[in-house]
Amino acid sequence: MRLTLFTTGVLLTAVLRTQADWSASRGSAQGTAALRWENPGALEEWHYAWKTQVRYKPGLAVWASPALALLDGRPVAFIGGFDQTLHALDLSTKRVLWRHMSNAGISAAPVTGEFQGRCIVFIASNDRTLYALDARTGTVLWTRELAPASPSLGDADFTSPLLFGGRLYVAGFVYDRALARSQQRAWLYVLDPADGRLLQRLEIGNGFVSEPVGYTAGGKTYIAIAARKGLLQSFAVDGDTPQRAWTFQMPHEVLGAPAVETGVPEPVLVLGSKYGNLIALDAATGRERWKRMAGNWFDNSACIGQLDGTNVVFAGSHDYAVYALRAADGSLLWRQPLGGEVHSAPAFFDLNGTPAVLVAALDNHLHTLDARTGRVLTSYFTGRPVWDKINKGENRWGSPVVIEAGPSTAALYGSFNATVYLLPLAAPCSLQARARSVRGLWISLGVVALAFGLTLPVLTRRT
Amino acid sequence: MNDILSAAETWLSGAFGNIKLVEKAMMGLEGSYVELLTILSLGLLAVLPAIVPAQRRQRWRHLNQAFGIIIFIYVVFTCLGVFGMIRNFQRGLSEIGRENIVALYYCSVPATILVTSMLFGPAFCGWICPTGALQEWIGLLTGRWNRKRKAAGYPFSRAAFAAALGVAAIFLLWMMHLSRTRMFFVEDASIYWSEVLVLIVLLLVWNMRRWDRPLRRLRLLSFILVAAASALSLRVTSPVHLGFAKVYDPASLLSTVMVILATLVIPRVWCRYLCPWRSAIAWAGRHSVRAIVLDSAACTRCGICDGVCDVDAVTKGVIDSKECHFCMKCVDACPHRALSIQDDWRRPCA
Amino acid sequence: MNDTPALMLDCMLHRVGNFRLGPLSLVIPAHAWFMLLGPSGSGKTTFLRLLAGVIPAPSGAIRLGDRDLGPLPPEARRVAYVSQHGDLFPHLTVAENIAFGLHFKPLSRSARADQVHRLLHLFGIAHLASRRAANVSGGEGRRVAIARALAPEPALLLLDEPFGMLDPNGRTELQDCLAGVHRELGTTTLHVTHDREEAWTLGTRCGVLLDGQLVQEGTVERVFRRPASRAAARFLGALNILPASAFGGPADRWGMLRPEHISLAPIGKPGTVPAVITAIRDRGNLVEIEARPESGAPALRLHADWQQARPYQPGARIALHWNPEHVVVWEEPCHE
Amino acid sequence: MHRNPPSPLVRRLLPLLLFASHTGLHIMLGLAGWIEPFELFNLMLLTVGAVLCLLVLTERADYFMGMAAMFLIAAHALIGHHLAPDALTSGAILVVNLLTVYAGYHIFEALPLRYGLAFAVSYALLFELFIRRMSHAEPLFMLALMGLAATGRRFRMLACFWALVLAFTVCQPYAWETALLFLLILPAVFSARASVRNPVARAGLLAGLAFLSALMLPVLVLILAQTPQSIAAVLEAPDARDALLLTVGTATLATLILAVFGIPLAYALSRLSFQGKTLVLTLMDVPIVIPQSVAGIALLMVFGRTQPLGSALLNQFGLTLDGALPGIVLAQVFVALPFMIKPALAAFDAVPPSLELAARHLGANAWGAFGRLTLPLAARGLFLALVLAWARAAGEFGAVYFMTASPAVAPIAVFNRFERVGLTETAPLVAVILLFSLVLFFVLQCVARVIPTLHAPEGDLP
Repeated sequence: MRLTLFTTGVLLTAVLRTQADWSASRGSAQGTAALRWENPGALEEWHYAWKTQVRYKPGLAVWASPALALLDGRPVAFIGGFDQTLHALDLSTKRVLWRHMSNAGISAAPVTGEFQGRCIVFIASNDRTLYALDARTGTVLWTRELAPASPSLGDADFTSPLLFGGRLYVAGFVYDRALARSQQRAWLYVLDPADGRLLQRLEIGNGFVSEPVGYTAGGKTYIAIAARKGLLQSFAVDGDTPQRAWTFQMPHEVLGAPAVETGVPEPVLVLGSKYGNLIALDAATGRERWKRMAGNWFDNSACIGQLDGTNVVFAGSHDYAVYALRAADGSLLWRQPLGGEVHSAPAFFDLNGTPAVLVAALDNHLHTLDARTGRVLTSYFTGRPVWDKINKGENRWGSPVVIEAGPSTAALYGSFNATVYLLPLAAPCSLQARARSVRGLWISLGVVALAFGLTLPVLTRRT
Repeated sequence: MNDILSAAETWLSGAFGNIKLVEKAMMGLEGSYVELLTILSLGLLAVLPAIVPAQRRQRWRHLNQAFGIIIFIYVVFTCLGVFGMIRNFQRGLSEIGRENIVALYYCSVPATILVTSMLFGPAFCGWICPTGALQEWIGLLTGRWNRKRKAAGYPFSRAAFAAALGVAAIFLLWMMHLSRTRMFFVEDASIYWSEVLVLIVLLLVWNMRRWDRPLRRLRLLSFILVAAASALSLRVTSPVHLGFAKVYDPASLLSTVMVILATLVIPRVWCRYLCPWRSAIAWAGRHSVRAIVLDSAACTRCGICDGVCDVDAVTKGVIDSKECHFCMKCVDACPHRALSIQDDWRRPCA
Repeated sequence: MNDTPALMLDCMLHRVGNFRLGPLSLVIPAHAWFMLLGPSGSGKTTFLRLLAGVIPAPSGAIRLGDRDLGPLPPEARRVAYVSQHGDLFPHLTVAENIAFGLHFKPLSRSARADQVHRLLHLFGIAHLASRRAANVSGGEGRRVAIARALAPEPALLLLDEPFGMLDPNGRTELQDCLAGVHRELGTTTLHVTHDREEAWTLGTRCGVLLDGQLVQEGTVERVFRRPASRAAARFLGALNILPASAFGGPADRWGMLRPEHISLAPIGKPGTVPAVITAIRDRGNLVEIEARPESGAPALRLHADWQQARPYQPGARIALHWNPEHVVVWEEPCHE
Repeated sequence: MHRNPPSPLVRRLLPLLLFASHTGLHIMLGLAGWIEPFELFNLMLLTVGAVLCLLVLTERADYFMGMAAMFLIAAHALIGHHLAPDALTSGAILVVNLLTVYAGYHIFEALPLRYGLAFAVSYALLFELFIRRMSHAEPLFMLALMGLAATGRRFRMLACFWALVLAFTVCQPYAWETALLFLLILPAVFSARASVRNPVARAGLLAGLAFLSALMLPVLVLILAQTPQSIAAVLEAPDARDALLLTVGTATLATLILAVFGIPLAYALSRLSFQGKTLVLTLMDVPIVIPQSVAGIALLMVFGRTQPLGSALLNQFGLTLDGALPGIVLAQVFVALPFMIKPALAAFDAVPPSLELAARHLGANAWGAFGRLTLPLAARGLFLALVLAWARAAGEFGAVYFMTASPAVAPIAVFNRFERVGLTETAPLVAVILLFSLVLFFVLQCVARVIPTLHAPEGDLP
């Protein structure tokens, strides 16, 4: 009996120590997407594929980014997909804790947050409903239908929620066939995280919108949100109702969410556009600090990591390259081309002592790059995409997240082939891809020339 | 009677149970006009060769090619790349029953091409294909020189060999540059194809008469390699999809330049020796209803048709259906009207 | 060639169930081509198998020169046996087939090759040397089989109906070939057959085996001219086996007169027998005339050539003449 | 199929009537709100109808084709958008329908009636399949109609078309696999030739190939489901690699043991007759007859280290069988025994004793005749016996599992992996084993072709 009590006590404290860090879609406003696990156990490689019996054959499920949390001292991941289901995966024991099915595909990442002493997962499904689930059991705490049902409604697209300053923010856009194109509306919803009561609803544009990002600048708290059509807005949320602080029109469409420095007095807010430039703004005033051009558009959010005391912006571009720029002035640290369009937001983390960046590219690989030099450390094959480069699925790409745990540091990535990969980054992994060096290229060219020479006798034999 | 019908109904619904996989069945084509436009425009372009008046056929053909380029760049760009079409065909077939719209989206271009080739002859190559048009128009620059060379029986010429060596040198230098600036994977097939192209050009310029026919078999190899790569889910990039893919791909740019340079030396070099689709279209074309038919009584074996053919598919009026692009230059050039286009629905399978 | 011994059998006896072979006593002189004739089931093949050592003989002695073959296993007997089917080794070429037996003799590689070469030419099958044995025709196969048997230079060659299942031309060619080979090599040969023609063509000596008993043995001519018994004569295809009285012999004995010994004579010539032709059968190279003596004796058959027979029609009267010396009379009682 | 030309009056009247009814219905239905009368698409169709009408009247277009096109256009314009999800879809189907009518008309006209009937039935079936069964899969319907139009004039091409359609719809989860199988079967059936027309044999071929394909499906599915990367990953995983190597090693050892003891036994059985031969031949079958697990238990009962014989072996020679490598080999030898003896016996039986006798007469003693003649002649059969025994030994699960579960041979490794991580992770390993076996079998078949036989090779006839 005493033992039971003791265990319960320990467990309770463990729950209470749950990382509150992950209450934004990429973990924080900086978007580093890495969760530190202090007393790491072993993390084994895991390829998790789930086949629903009802709706889909395995395969066609574009997985959104996962969210991480430490539950009972163990890393747990939450990930939803177009299989309409939210999966809670215990990463250390490779067990599925629970699954929860919604009524439409899930294209946004969930958010975990601690609220009133319990760890909650918030997830907005494209069935226009926001769910709050108990992270440990999957019990539904409350649901809130954000847009009322109507026969004229088309596809819905809801973003990752944001638990910030005791309130829950979520943005969404539902295409309404009854309205003209110019009359379509996207909304920012402000809810009470305790019961899902809708506190407020703000109109924020007329198309797809990015997830809201919360940050503090100059002692005030703000919410920034970018509309697909390029309008970047910031709301001050210190008062009872969000007040529009500033707006900025990006030069072209925007496919990601802003990333903001934290812990500096005058943080910059960074956002890339389809015009191909990455623009840094003063987060408090919305004034442009600097902008830099890439070879092609930016598919996703940037991330800001702290490298040897200075903040560095990492961003992947459609020109196959990852860019590292100094946050203060936008000077280029390095540019590393990869084998395909870099569609993911980078994750910044500490790989057993080395600062590293993890990106997914459309060459079907996850690449770990040295954050200081940009050198590719390792590449991991993450399967054949079943839905790549198709315009319709392009509005939000899934990105990898990282559990920072020294030697058992591992990446979690929902791949396009309907598999969630948990890959150890500091230990051998079965998906590690062969290094393709410059010399390798020349050797393969030689092999092709040789094969061509060998083919010639075969070609002429039957003439 | 009703019993039998309902029993059949029950059996059918059991046997066809899998079809219920369709999720978005009721979704119309609204908003995905791209696929339909593909079918409509490609179909139209394929029918045009039969409709246009014979007097100014070649001018119409060039117009058609220009439309083809526009269609492929602005309407069907995502399905494209000569290799991508094979890969996407495979992918589209895999989507049947799950995402029918996506299936149509991926299959429409290759299916239309094959179907029109089986009915109206392999006119895609000569009338629509943007890669072919690009080569044909670039080839006009050196056309006079090439025709002379052809008439002389492709003599080995030092100037041509030097030009080919120049092409090879450009390739190597460009490769040096590329290998420093980006990562390469096995999938970046376009550089390998351009490398082979360079080797082919060297070999042909050395002795065209000896190597012309044997090297054409590489097309089939090319097809098999691309199909195998697509089955192995390797995302091979295709050599000349630069203009169509809306993606900055240095390897593709390199290969496009290589094809352009090579076609200056040998007309339609890509179609002749490497185009994987050419083997599929030639197969379909041999089963086609429409064909160019020779009236051997009227033919005087003058050999004018040999001279006008870009791909050496005609010899004294006899057309090699495996090579023919259906450009109809030979039909128009014949002074005795010995060649004509005929539909024959009973034509036996070749 | 000089060491070729003679084969001597002494009271050799073999029993299988009710069938009894022997006791046989026989001497086949060296270099002879001994034809053993006998109908099917007379024990010819068994006899060969006894000699070859496939079946051990329970009693009696088999001697080849001064060697007693009785206790020796087949491979030590120096007896070559060619079965009815030839039994070529299908996986080897013709040359390899012929060389097969040489592997078990202490010969150098070149000597072996020489021997094979010699036999290939001797049998006229040099063009087949590198062909698979499975792919040669029947007649060629027999040649290969016999050449293969002769390659290890056996002391005795046993041939079991080597011409069976060959067409007549092939048979003639092979007979000529074998005759030539025998002249060249002089291997003592025991040739079993039921074909009388072969005996005439090839044999130097001849024996008749009926129901396991050797009923007669001697030179081919003697055996055919004077069969030792009525059964032997019948087997040897003799015509005109009749009660001896038909030829003017003793009435209670069987007798035989070969048709070629009967000749046509002018009618009325003394010493002739008048007869009426009952049938004329054209046998191709000669004509068989069946004539019934007017005395009422059974009809006789005689051979005439085509020219001779032309004037006659059935029903015509003729006169028959024969030398009484040619009449064979056996000590077998004939009850009419 | 030659149509009679309609009378001049009908020729004039019908197109006018058709166009008039199109226009009239357009106005009436527009007033009734059924269609949008002034929508660009509908007006365009009306215009095209008018132009066609003119062309037909002035005899510049083929009468039948023109009328059919006019009818189709009118039908699609008036009711198409209610049958199809929207007007655009209806328009697209119209275009494809025009193509179908074009092809169908020519097939009816130029080819024997059965082709036309097959075309019509195919159209009806496609409609049933894509529009009714798949509840409005118009995109696929259009694709399929295009395919039908292109292939309808040859039965062989039509069959291939249907094979593809069925593979990718009805056999959907295994689309590529079934497509492959269908495309293997169809050419075989269509190219089958007999000296005399023999429908029974052809039906038998079709049914047999279909049956065979159904059996081969799992193999194809397993192989096609794997990517090269997953297979490479399996080969790099130490446990899988060890299991594969162990299997190859033990199975080879077991086969060697069987060869040393089994081949002489088979020869003896083939050449000798003795009392109890039938019994011996029956005993050979015991390992086939009894279940694998029973075999394992039986072996354990005798050779287990706690059993008298097992402990004696352990004490005398230090040889442990259960739970160790020799145990694996023992179990494999046990189950593979009949697969070695039976084919070897057949191989020796196929060598006629007369050949051996001939060799004996040529001076070979019994050993020489066996070594130089019987063994080479039986070699192919013996080789196949060895391959069979090897495959059986390598594939044994039950008996080996009871004798030695660890270290695990490949089948046990597959089982363990399946138990531990499930189907998805096990499939690549299984595919590797399968590929390995297939490649091995292919190579061995090639080797076996080189080995001589009793029968003449075909190309070498005189």
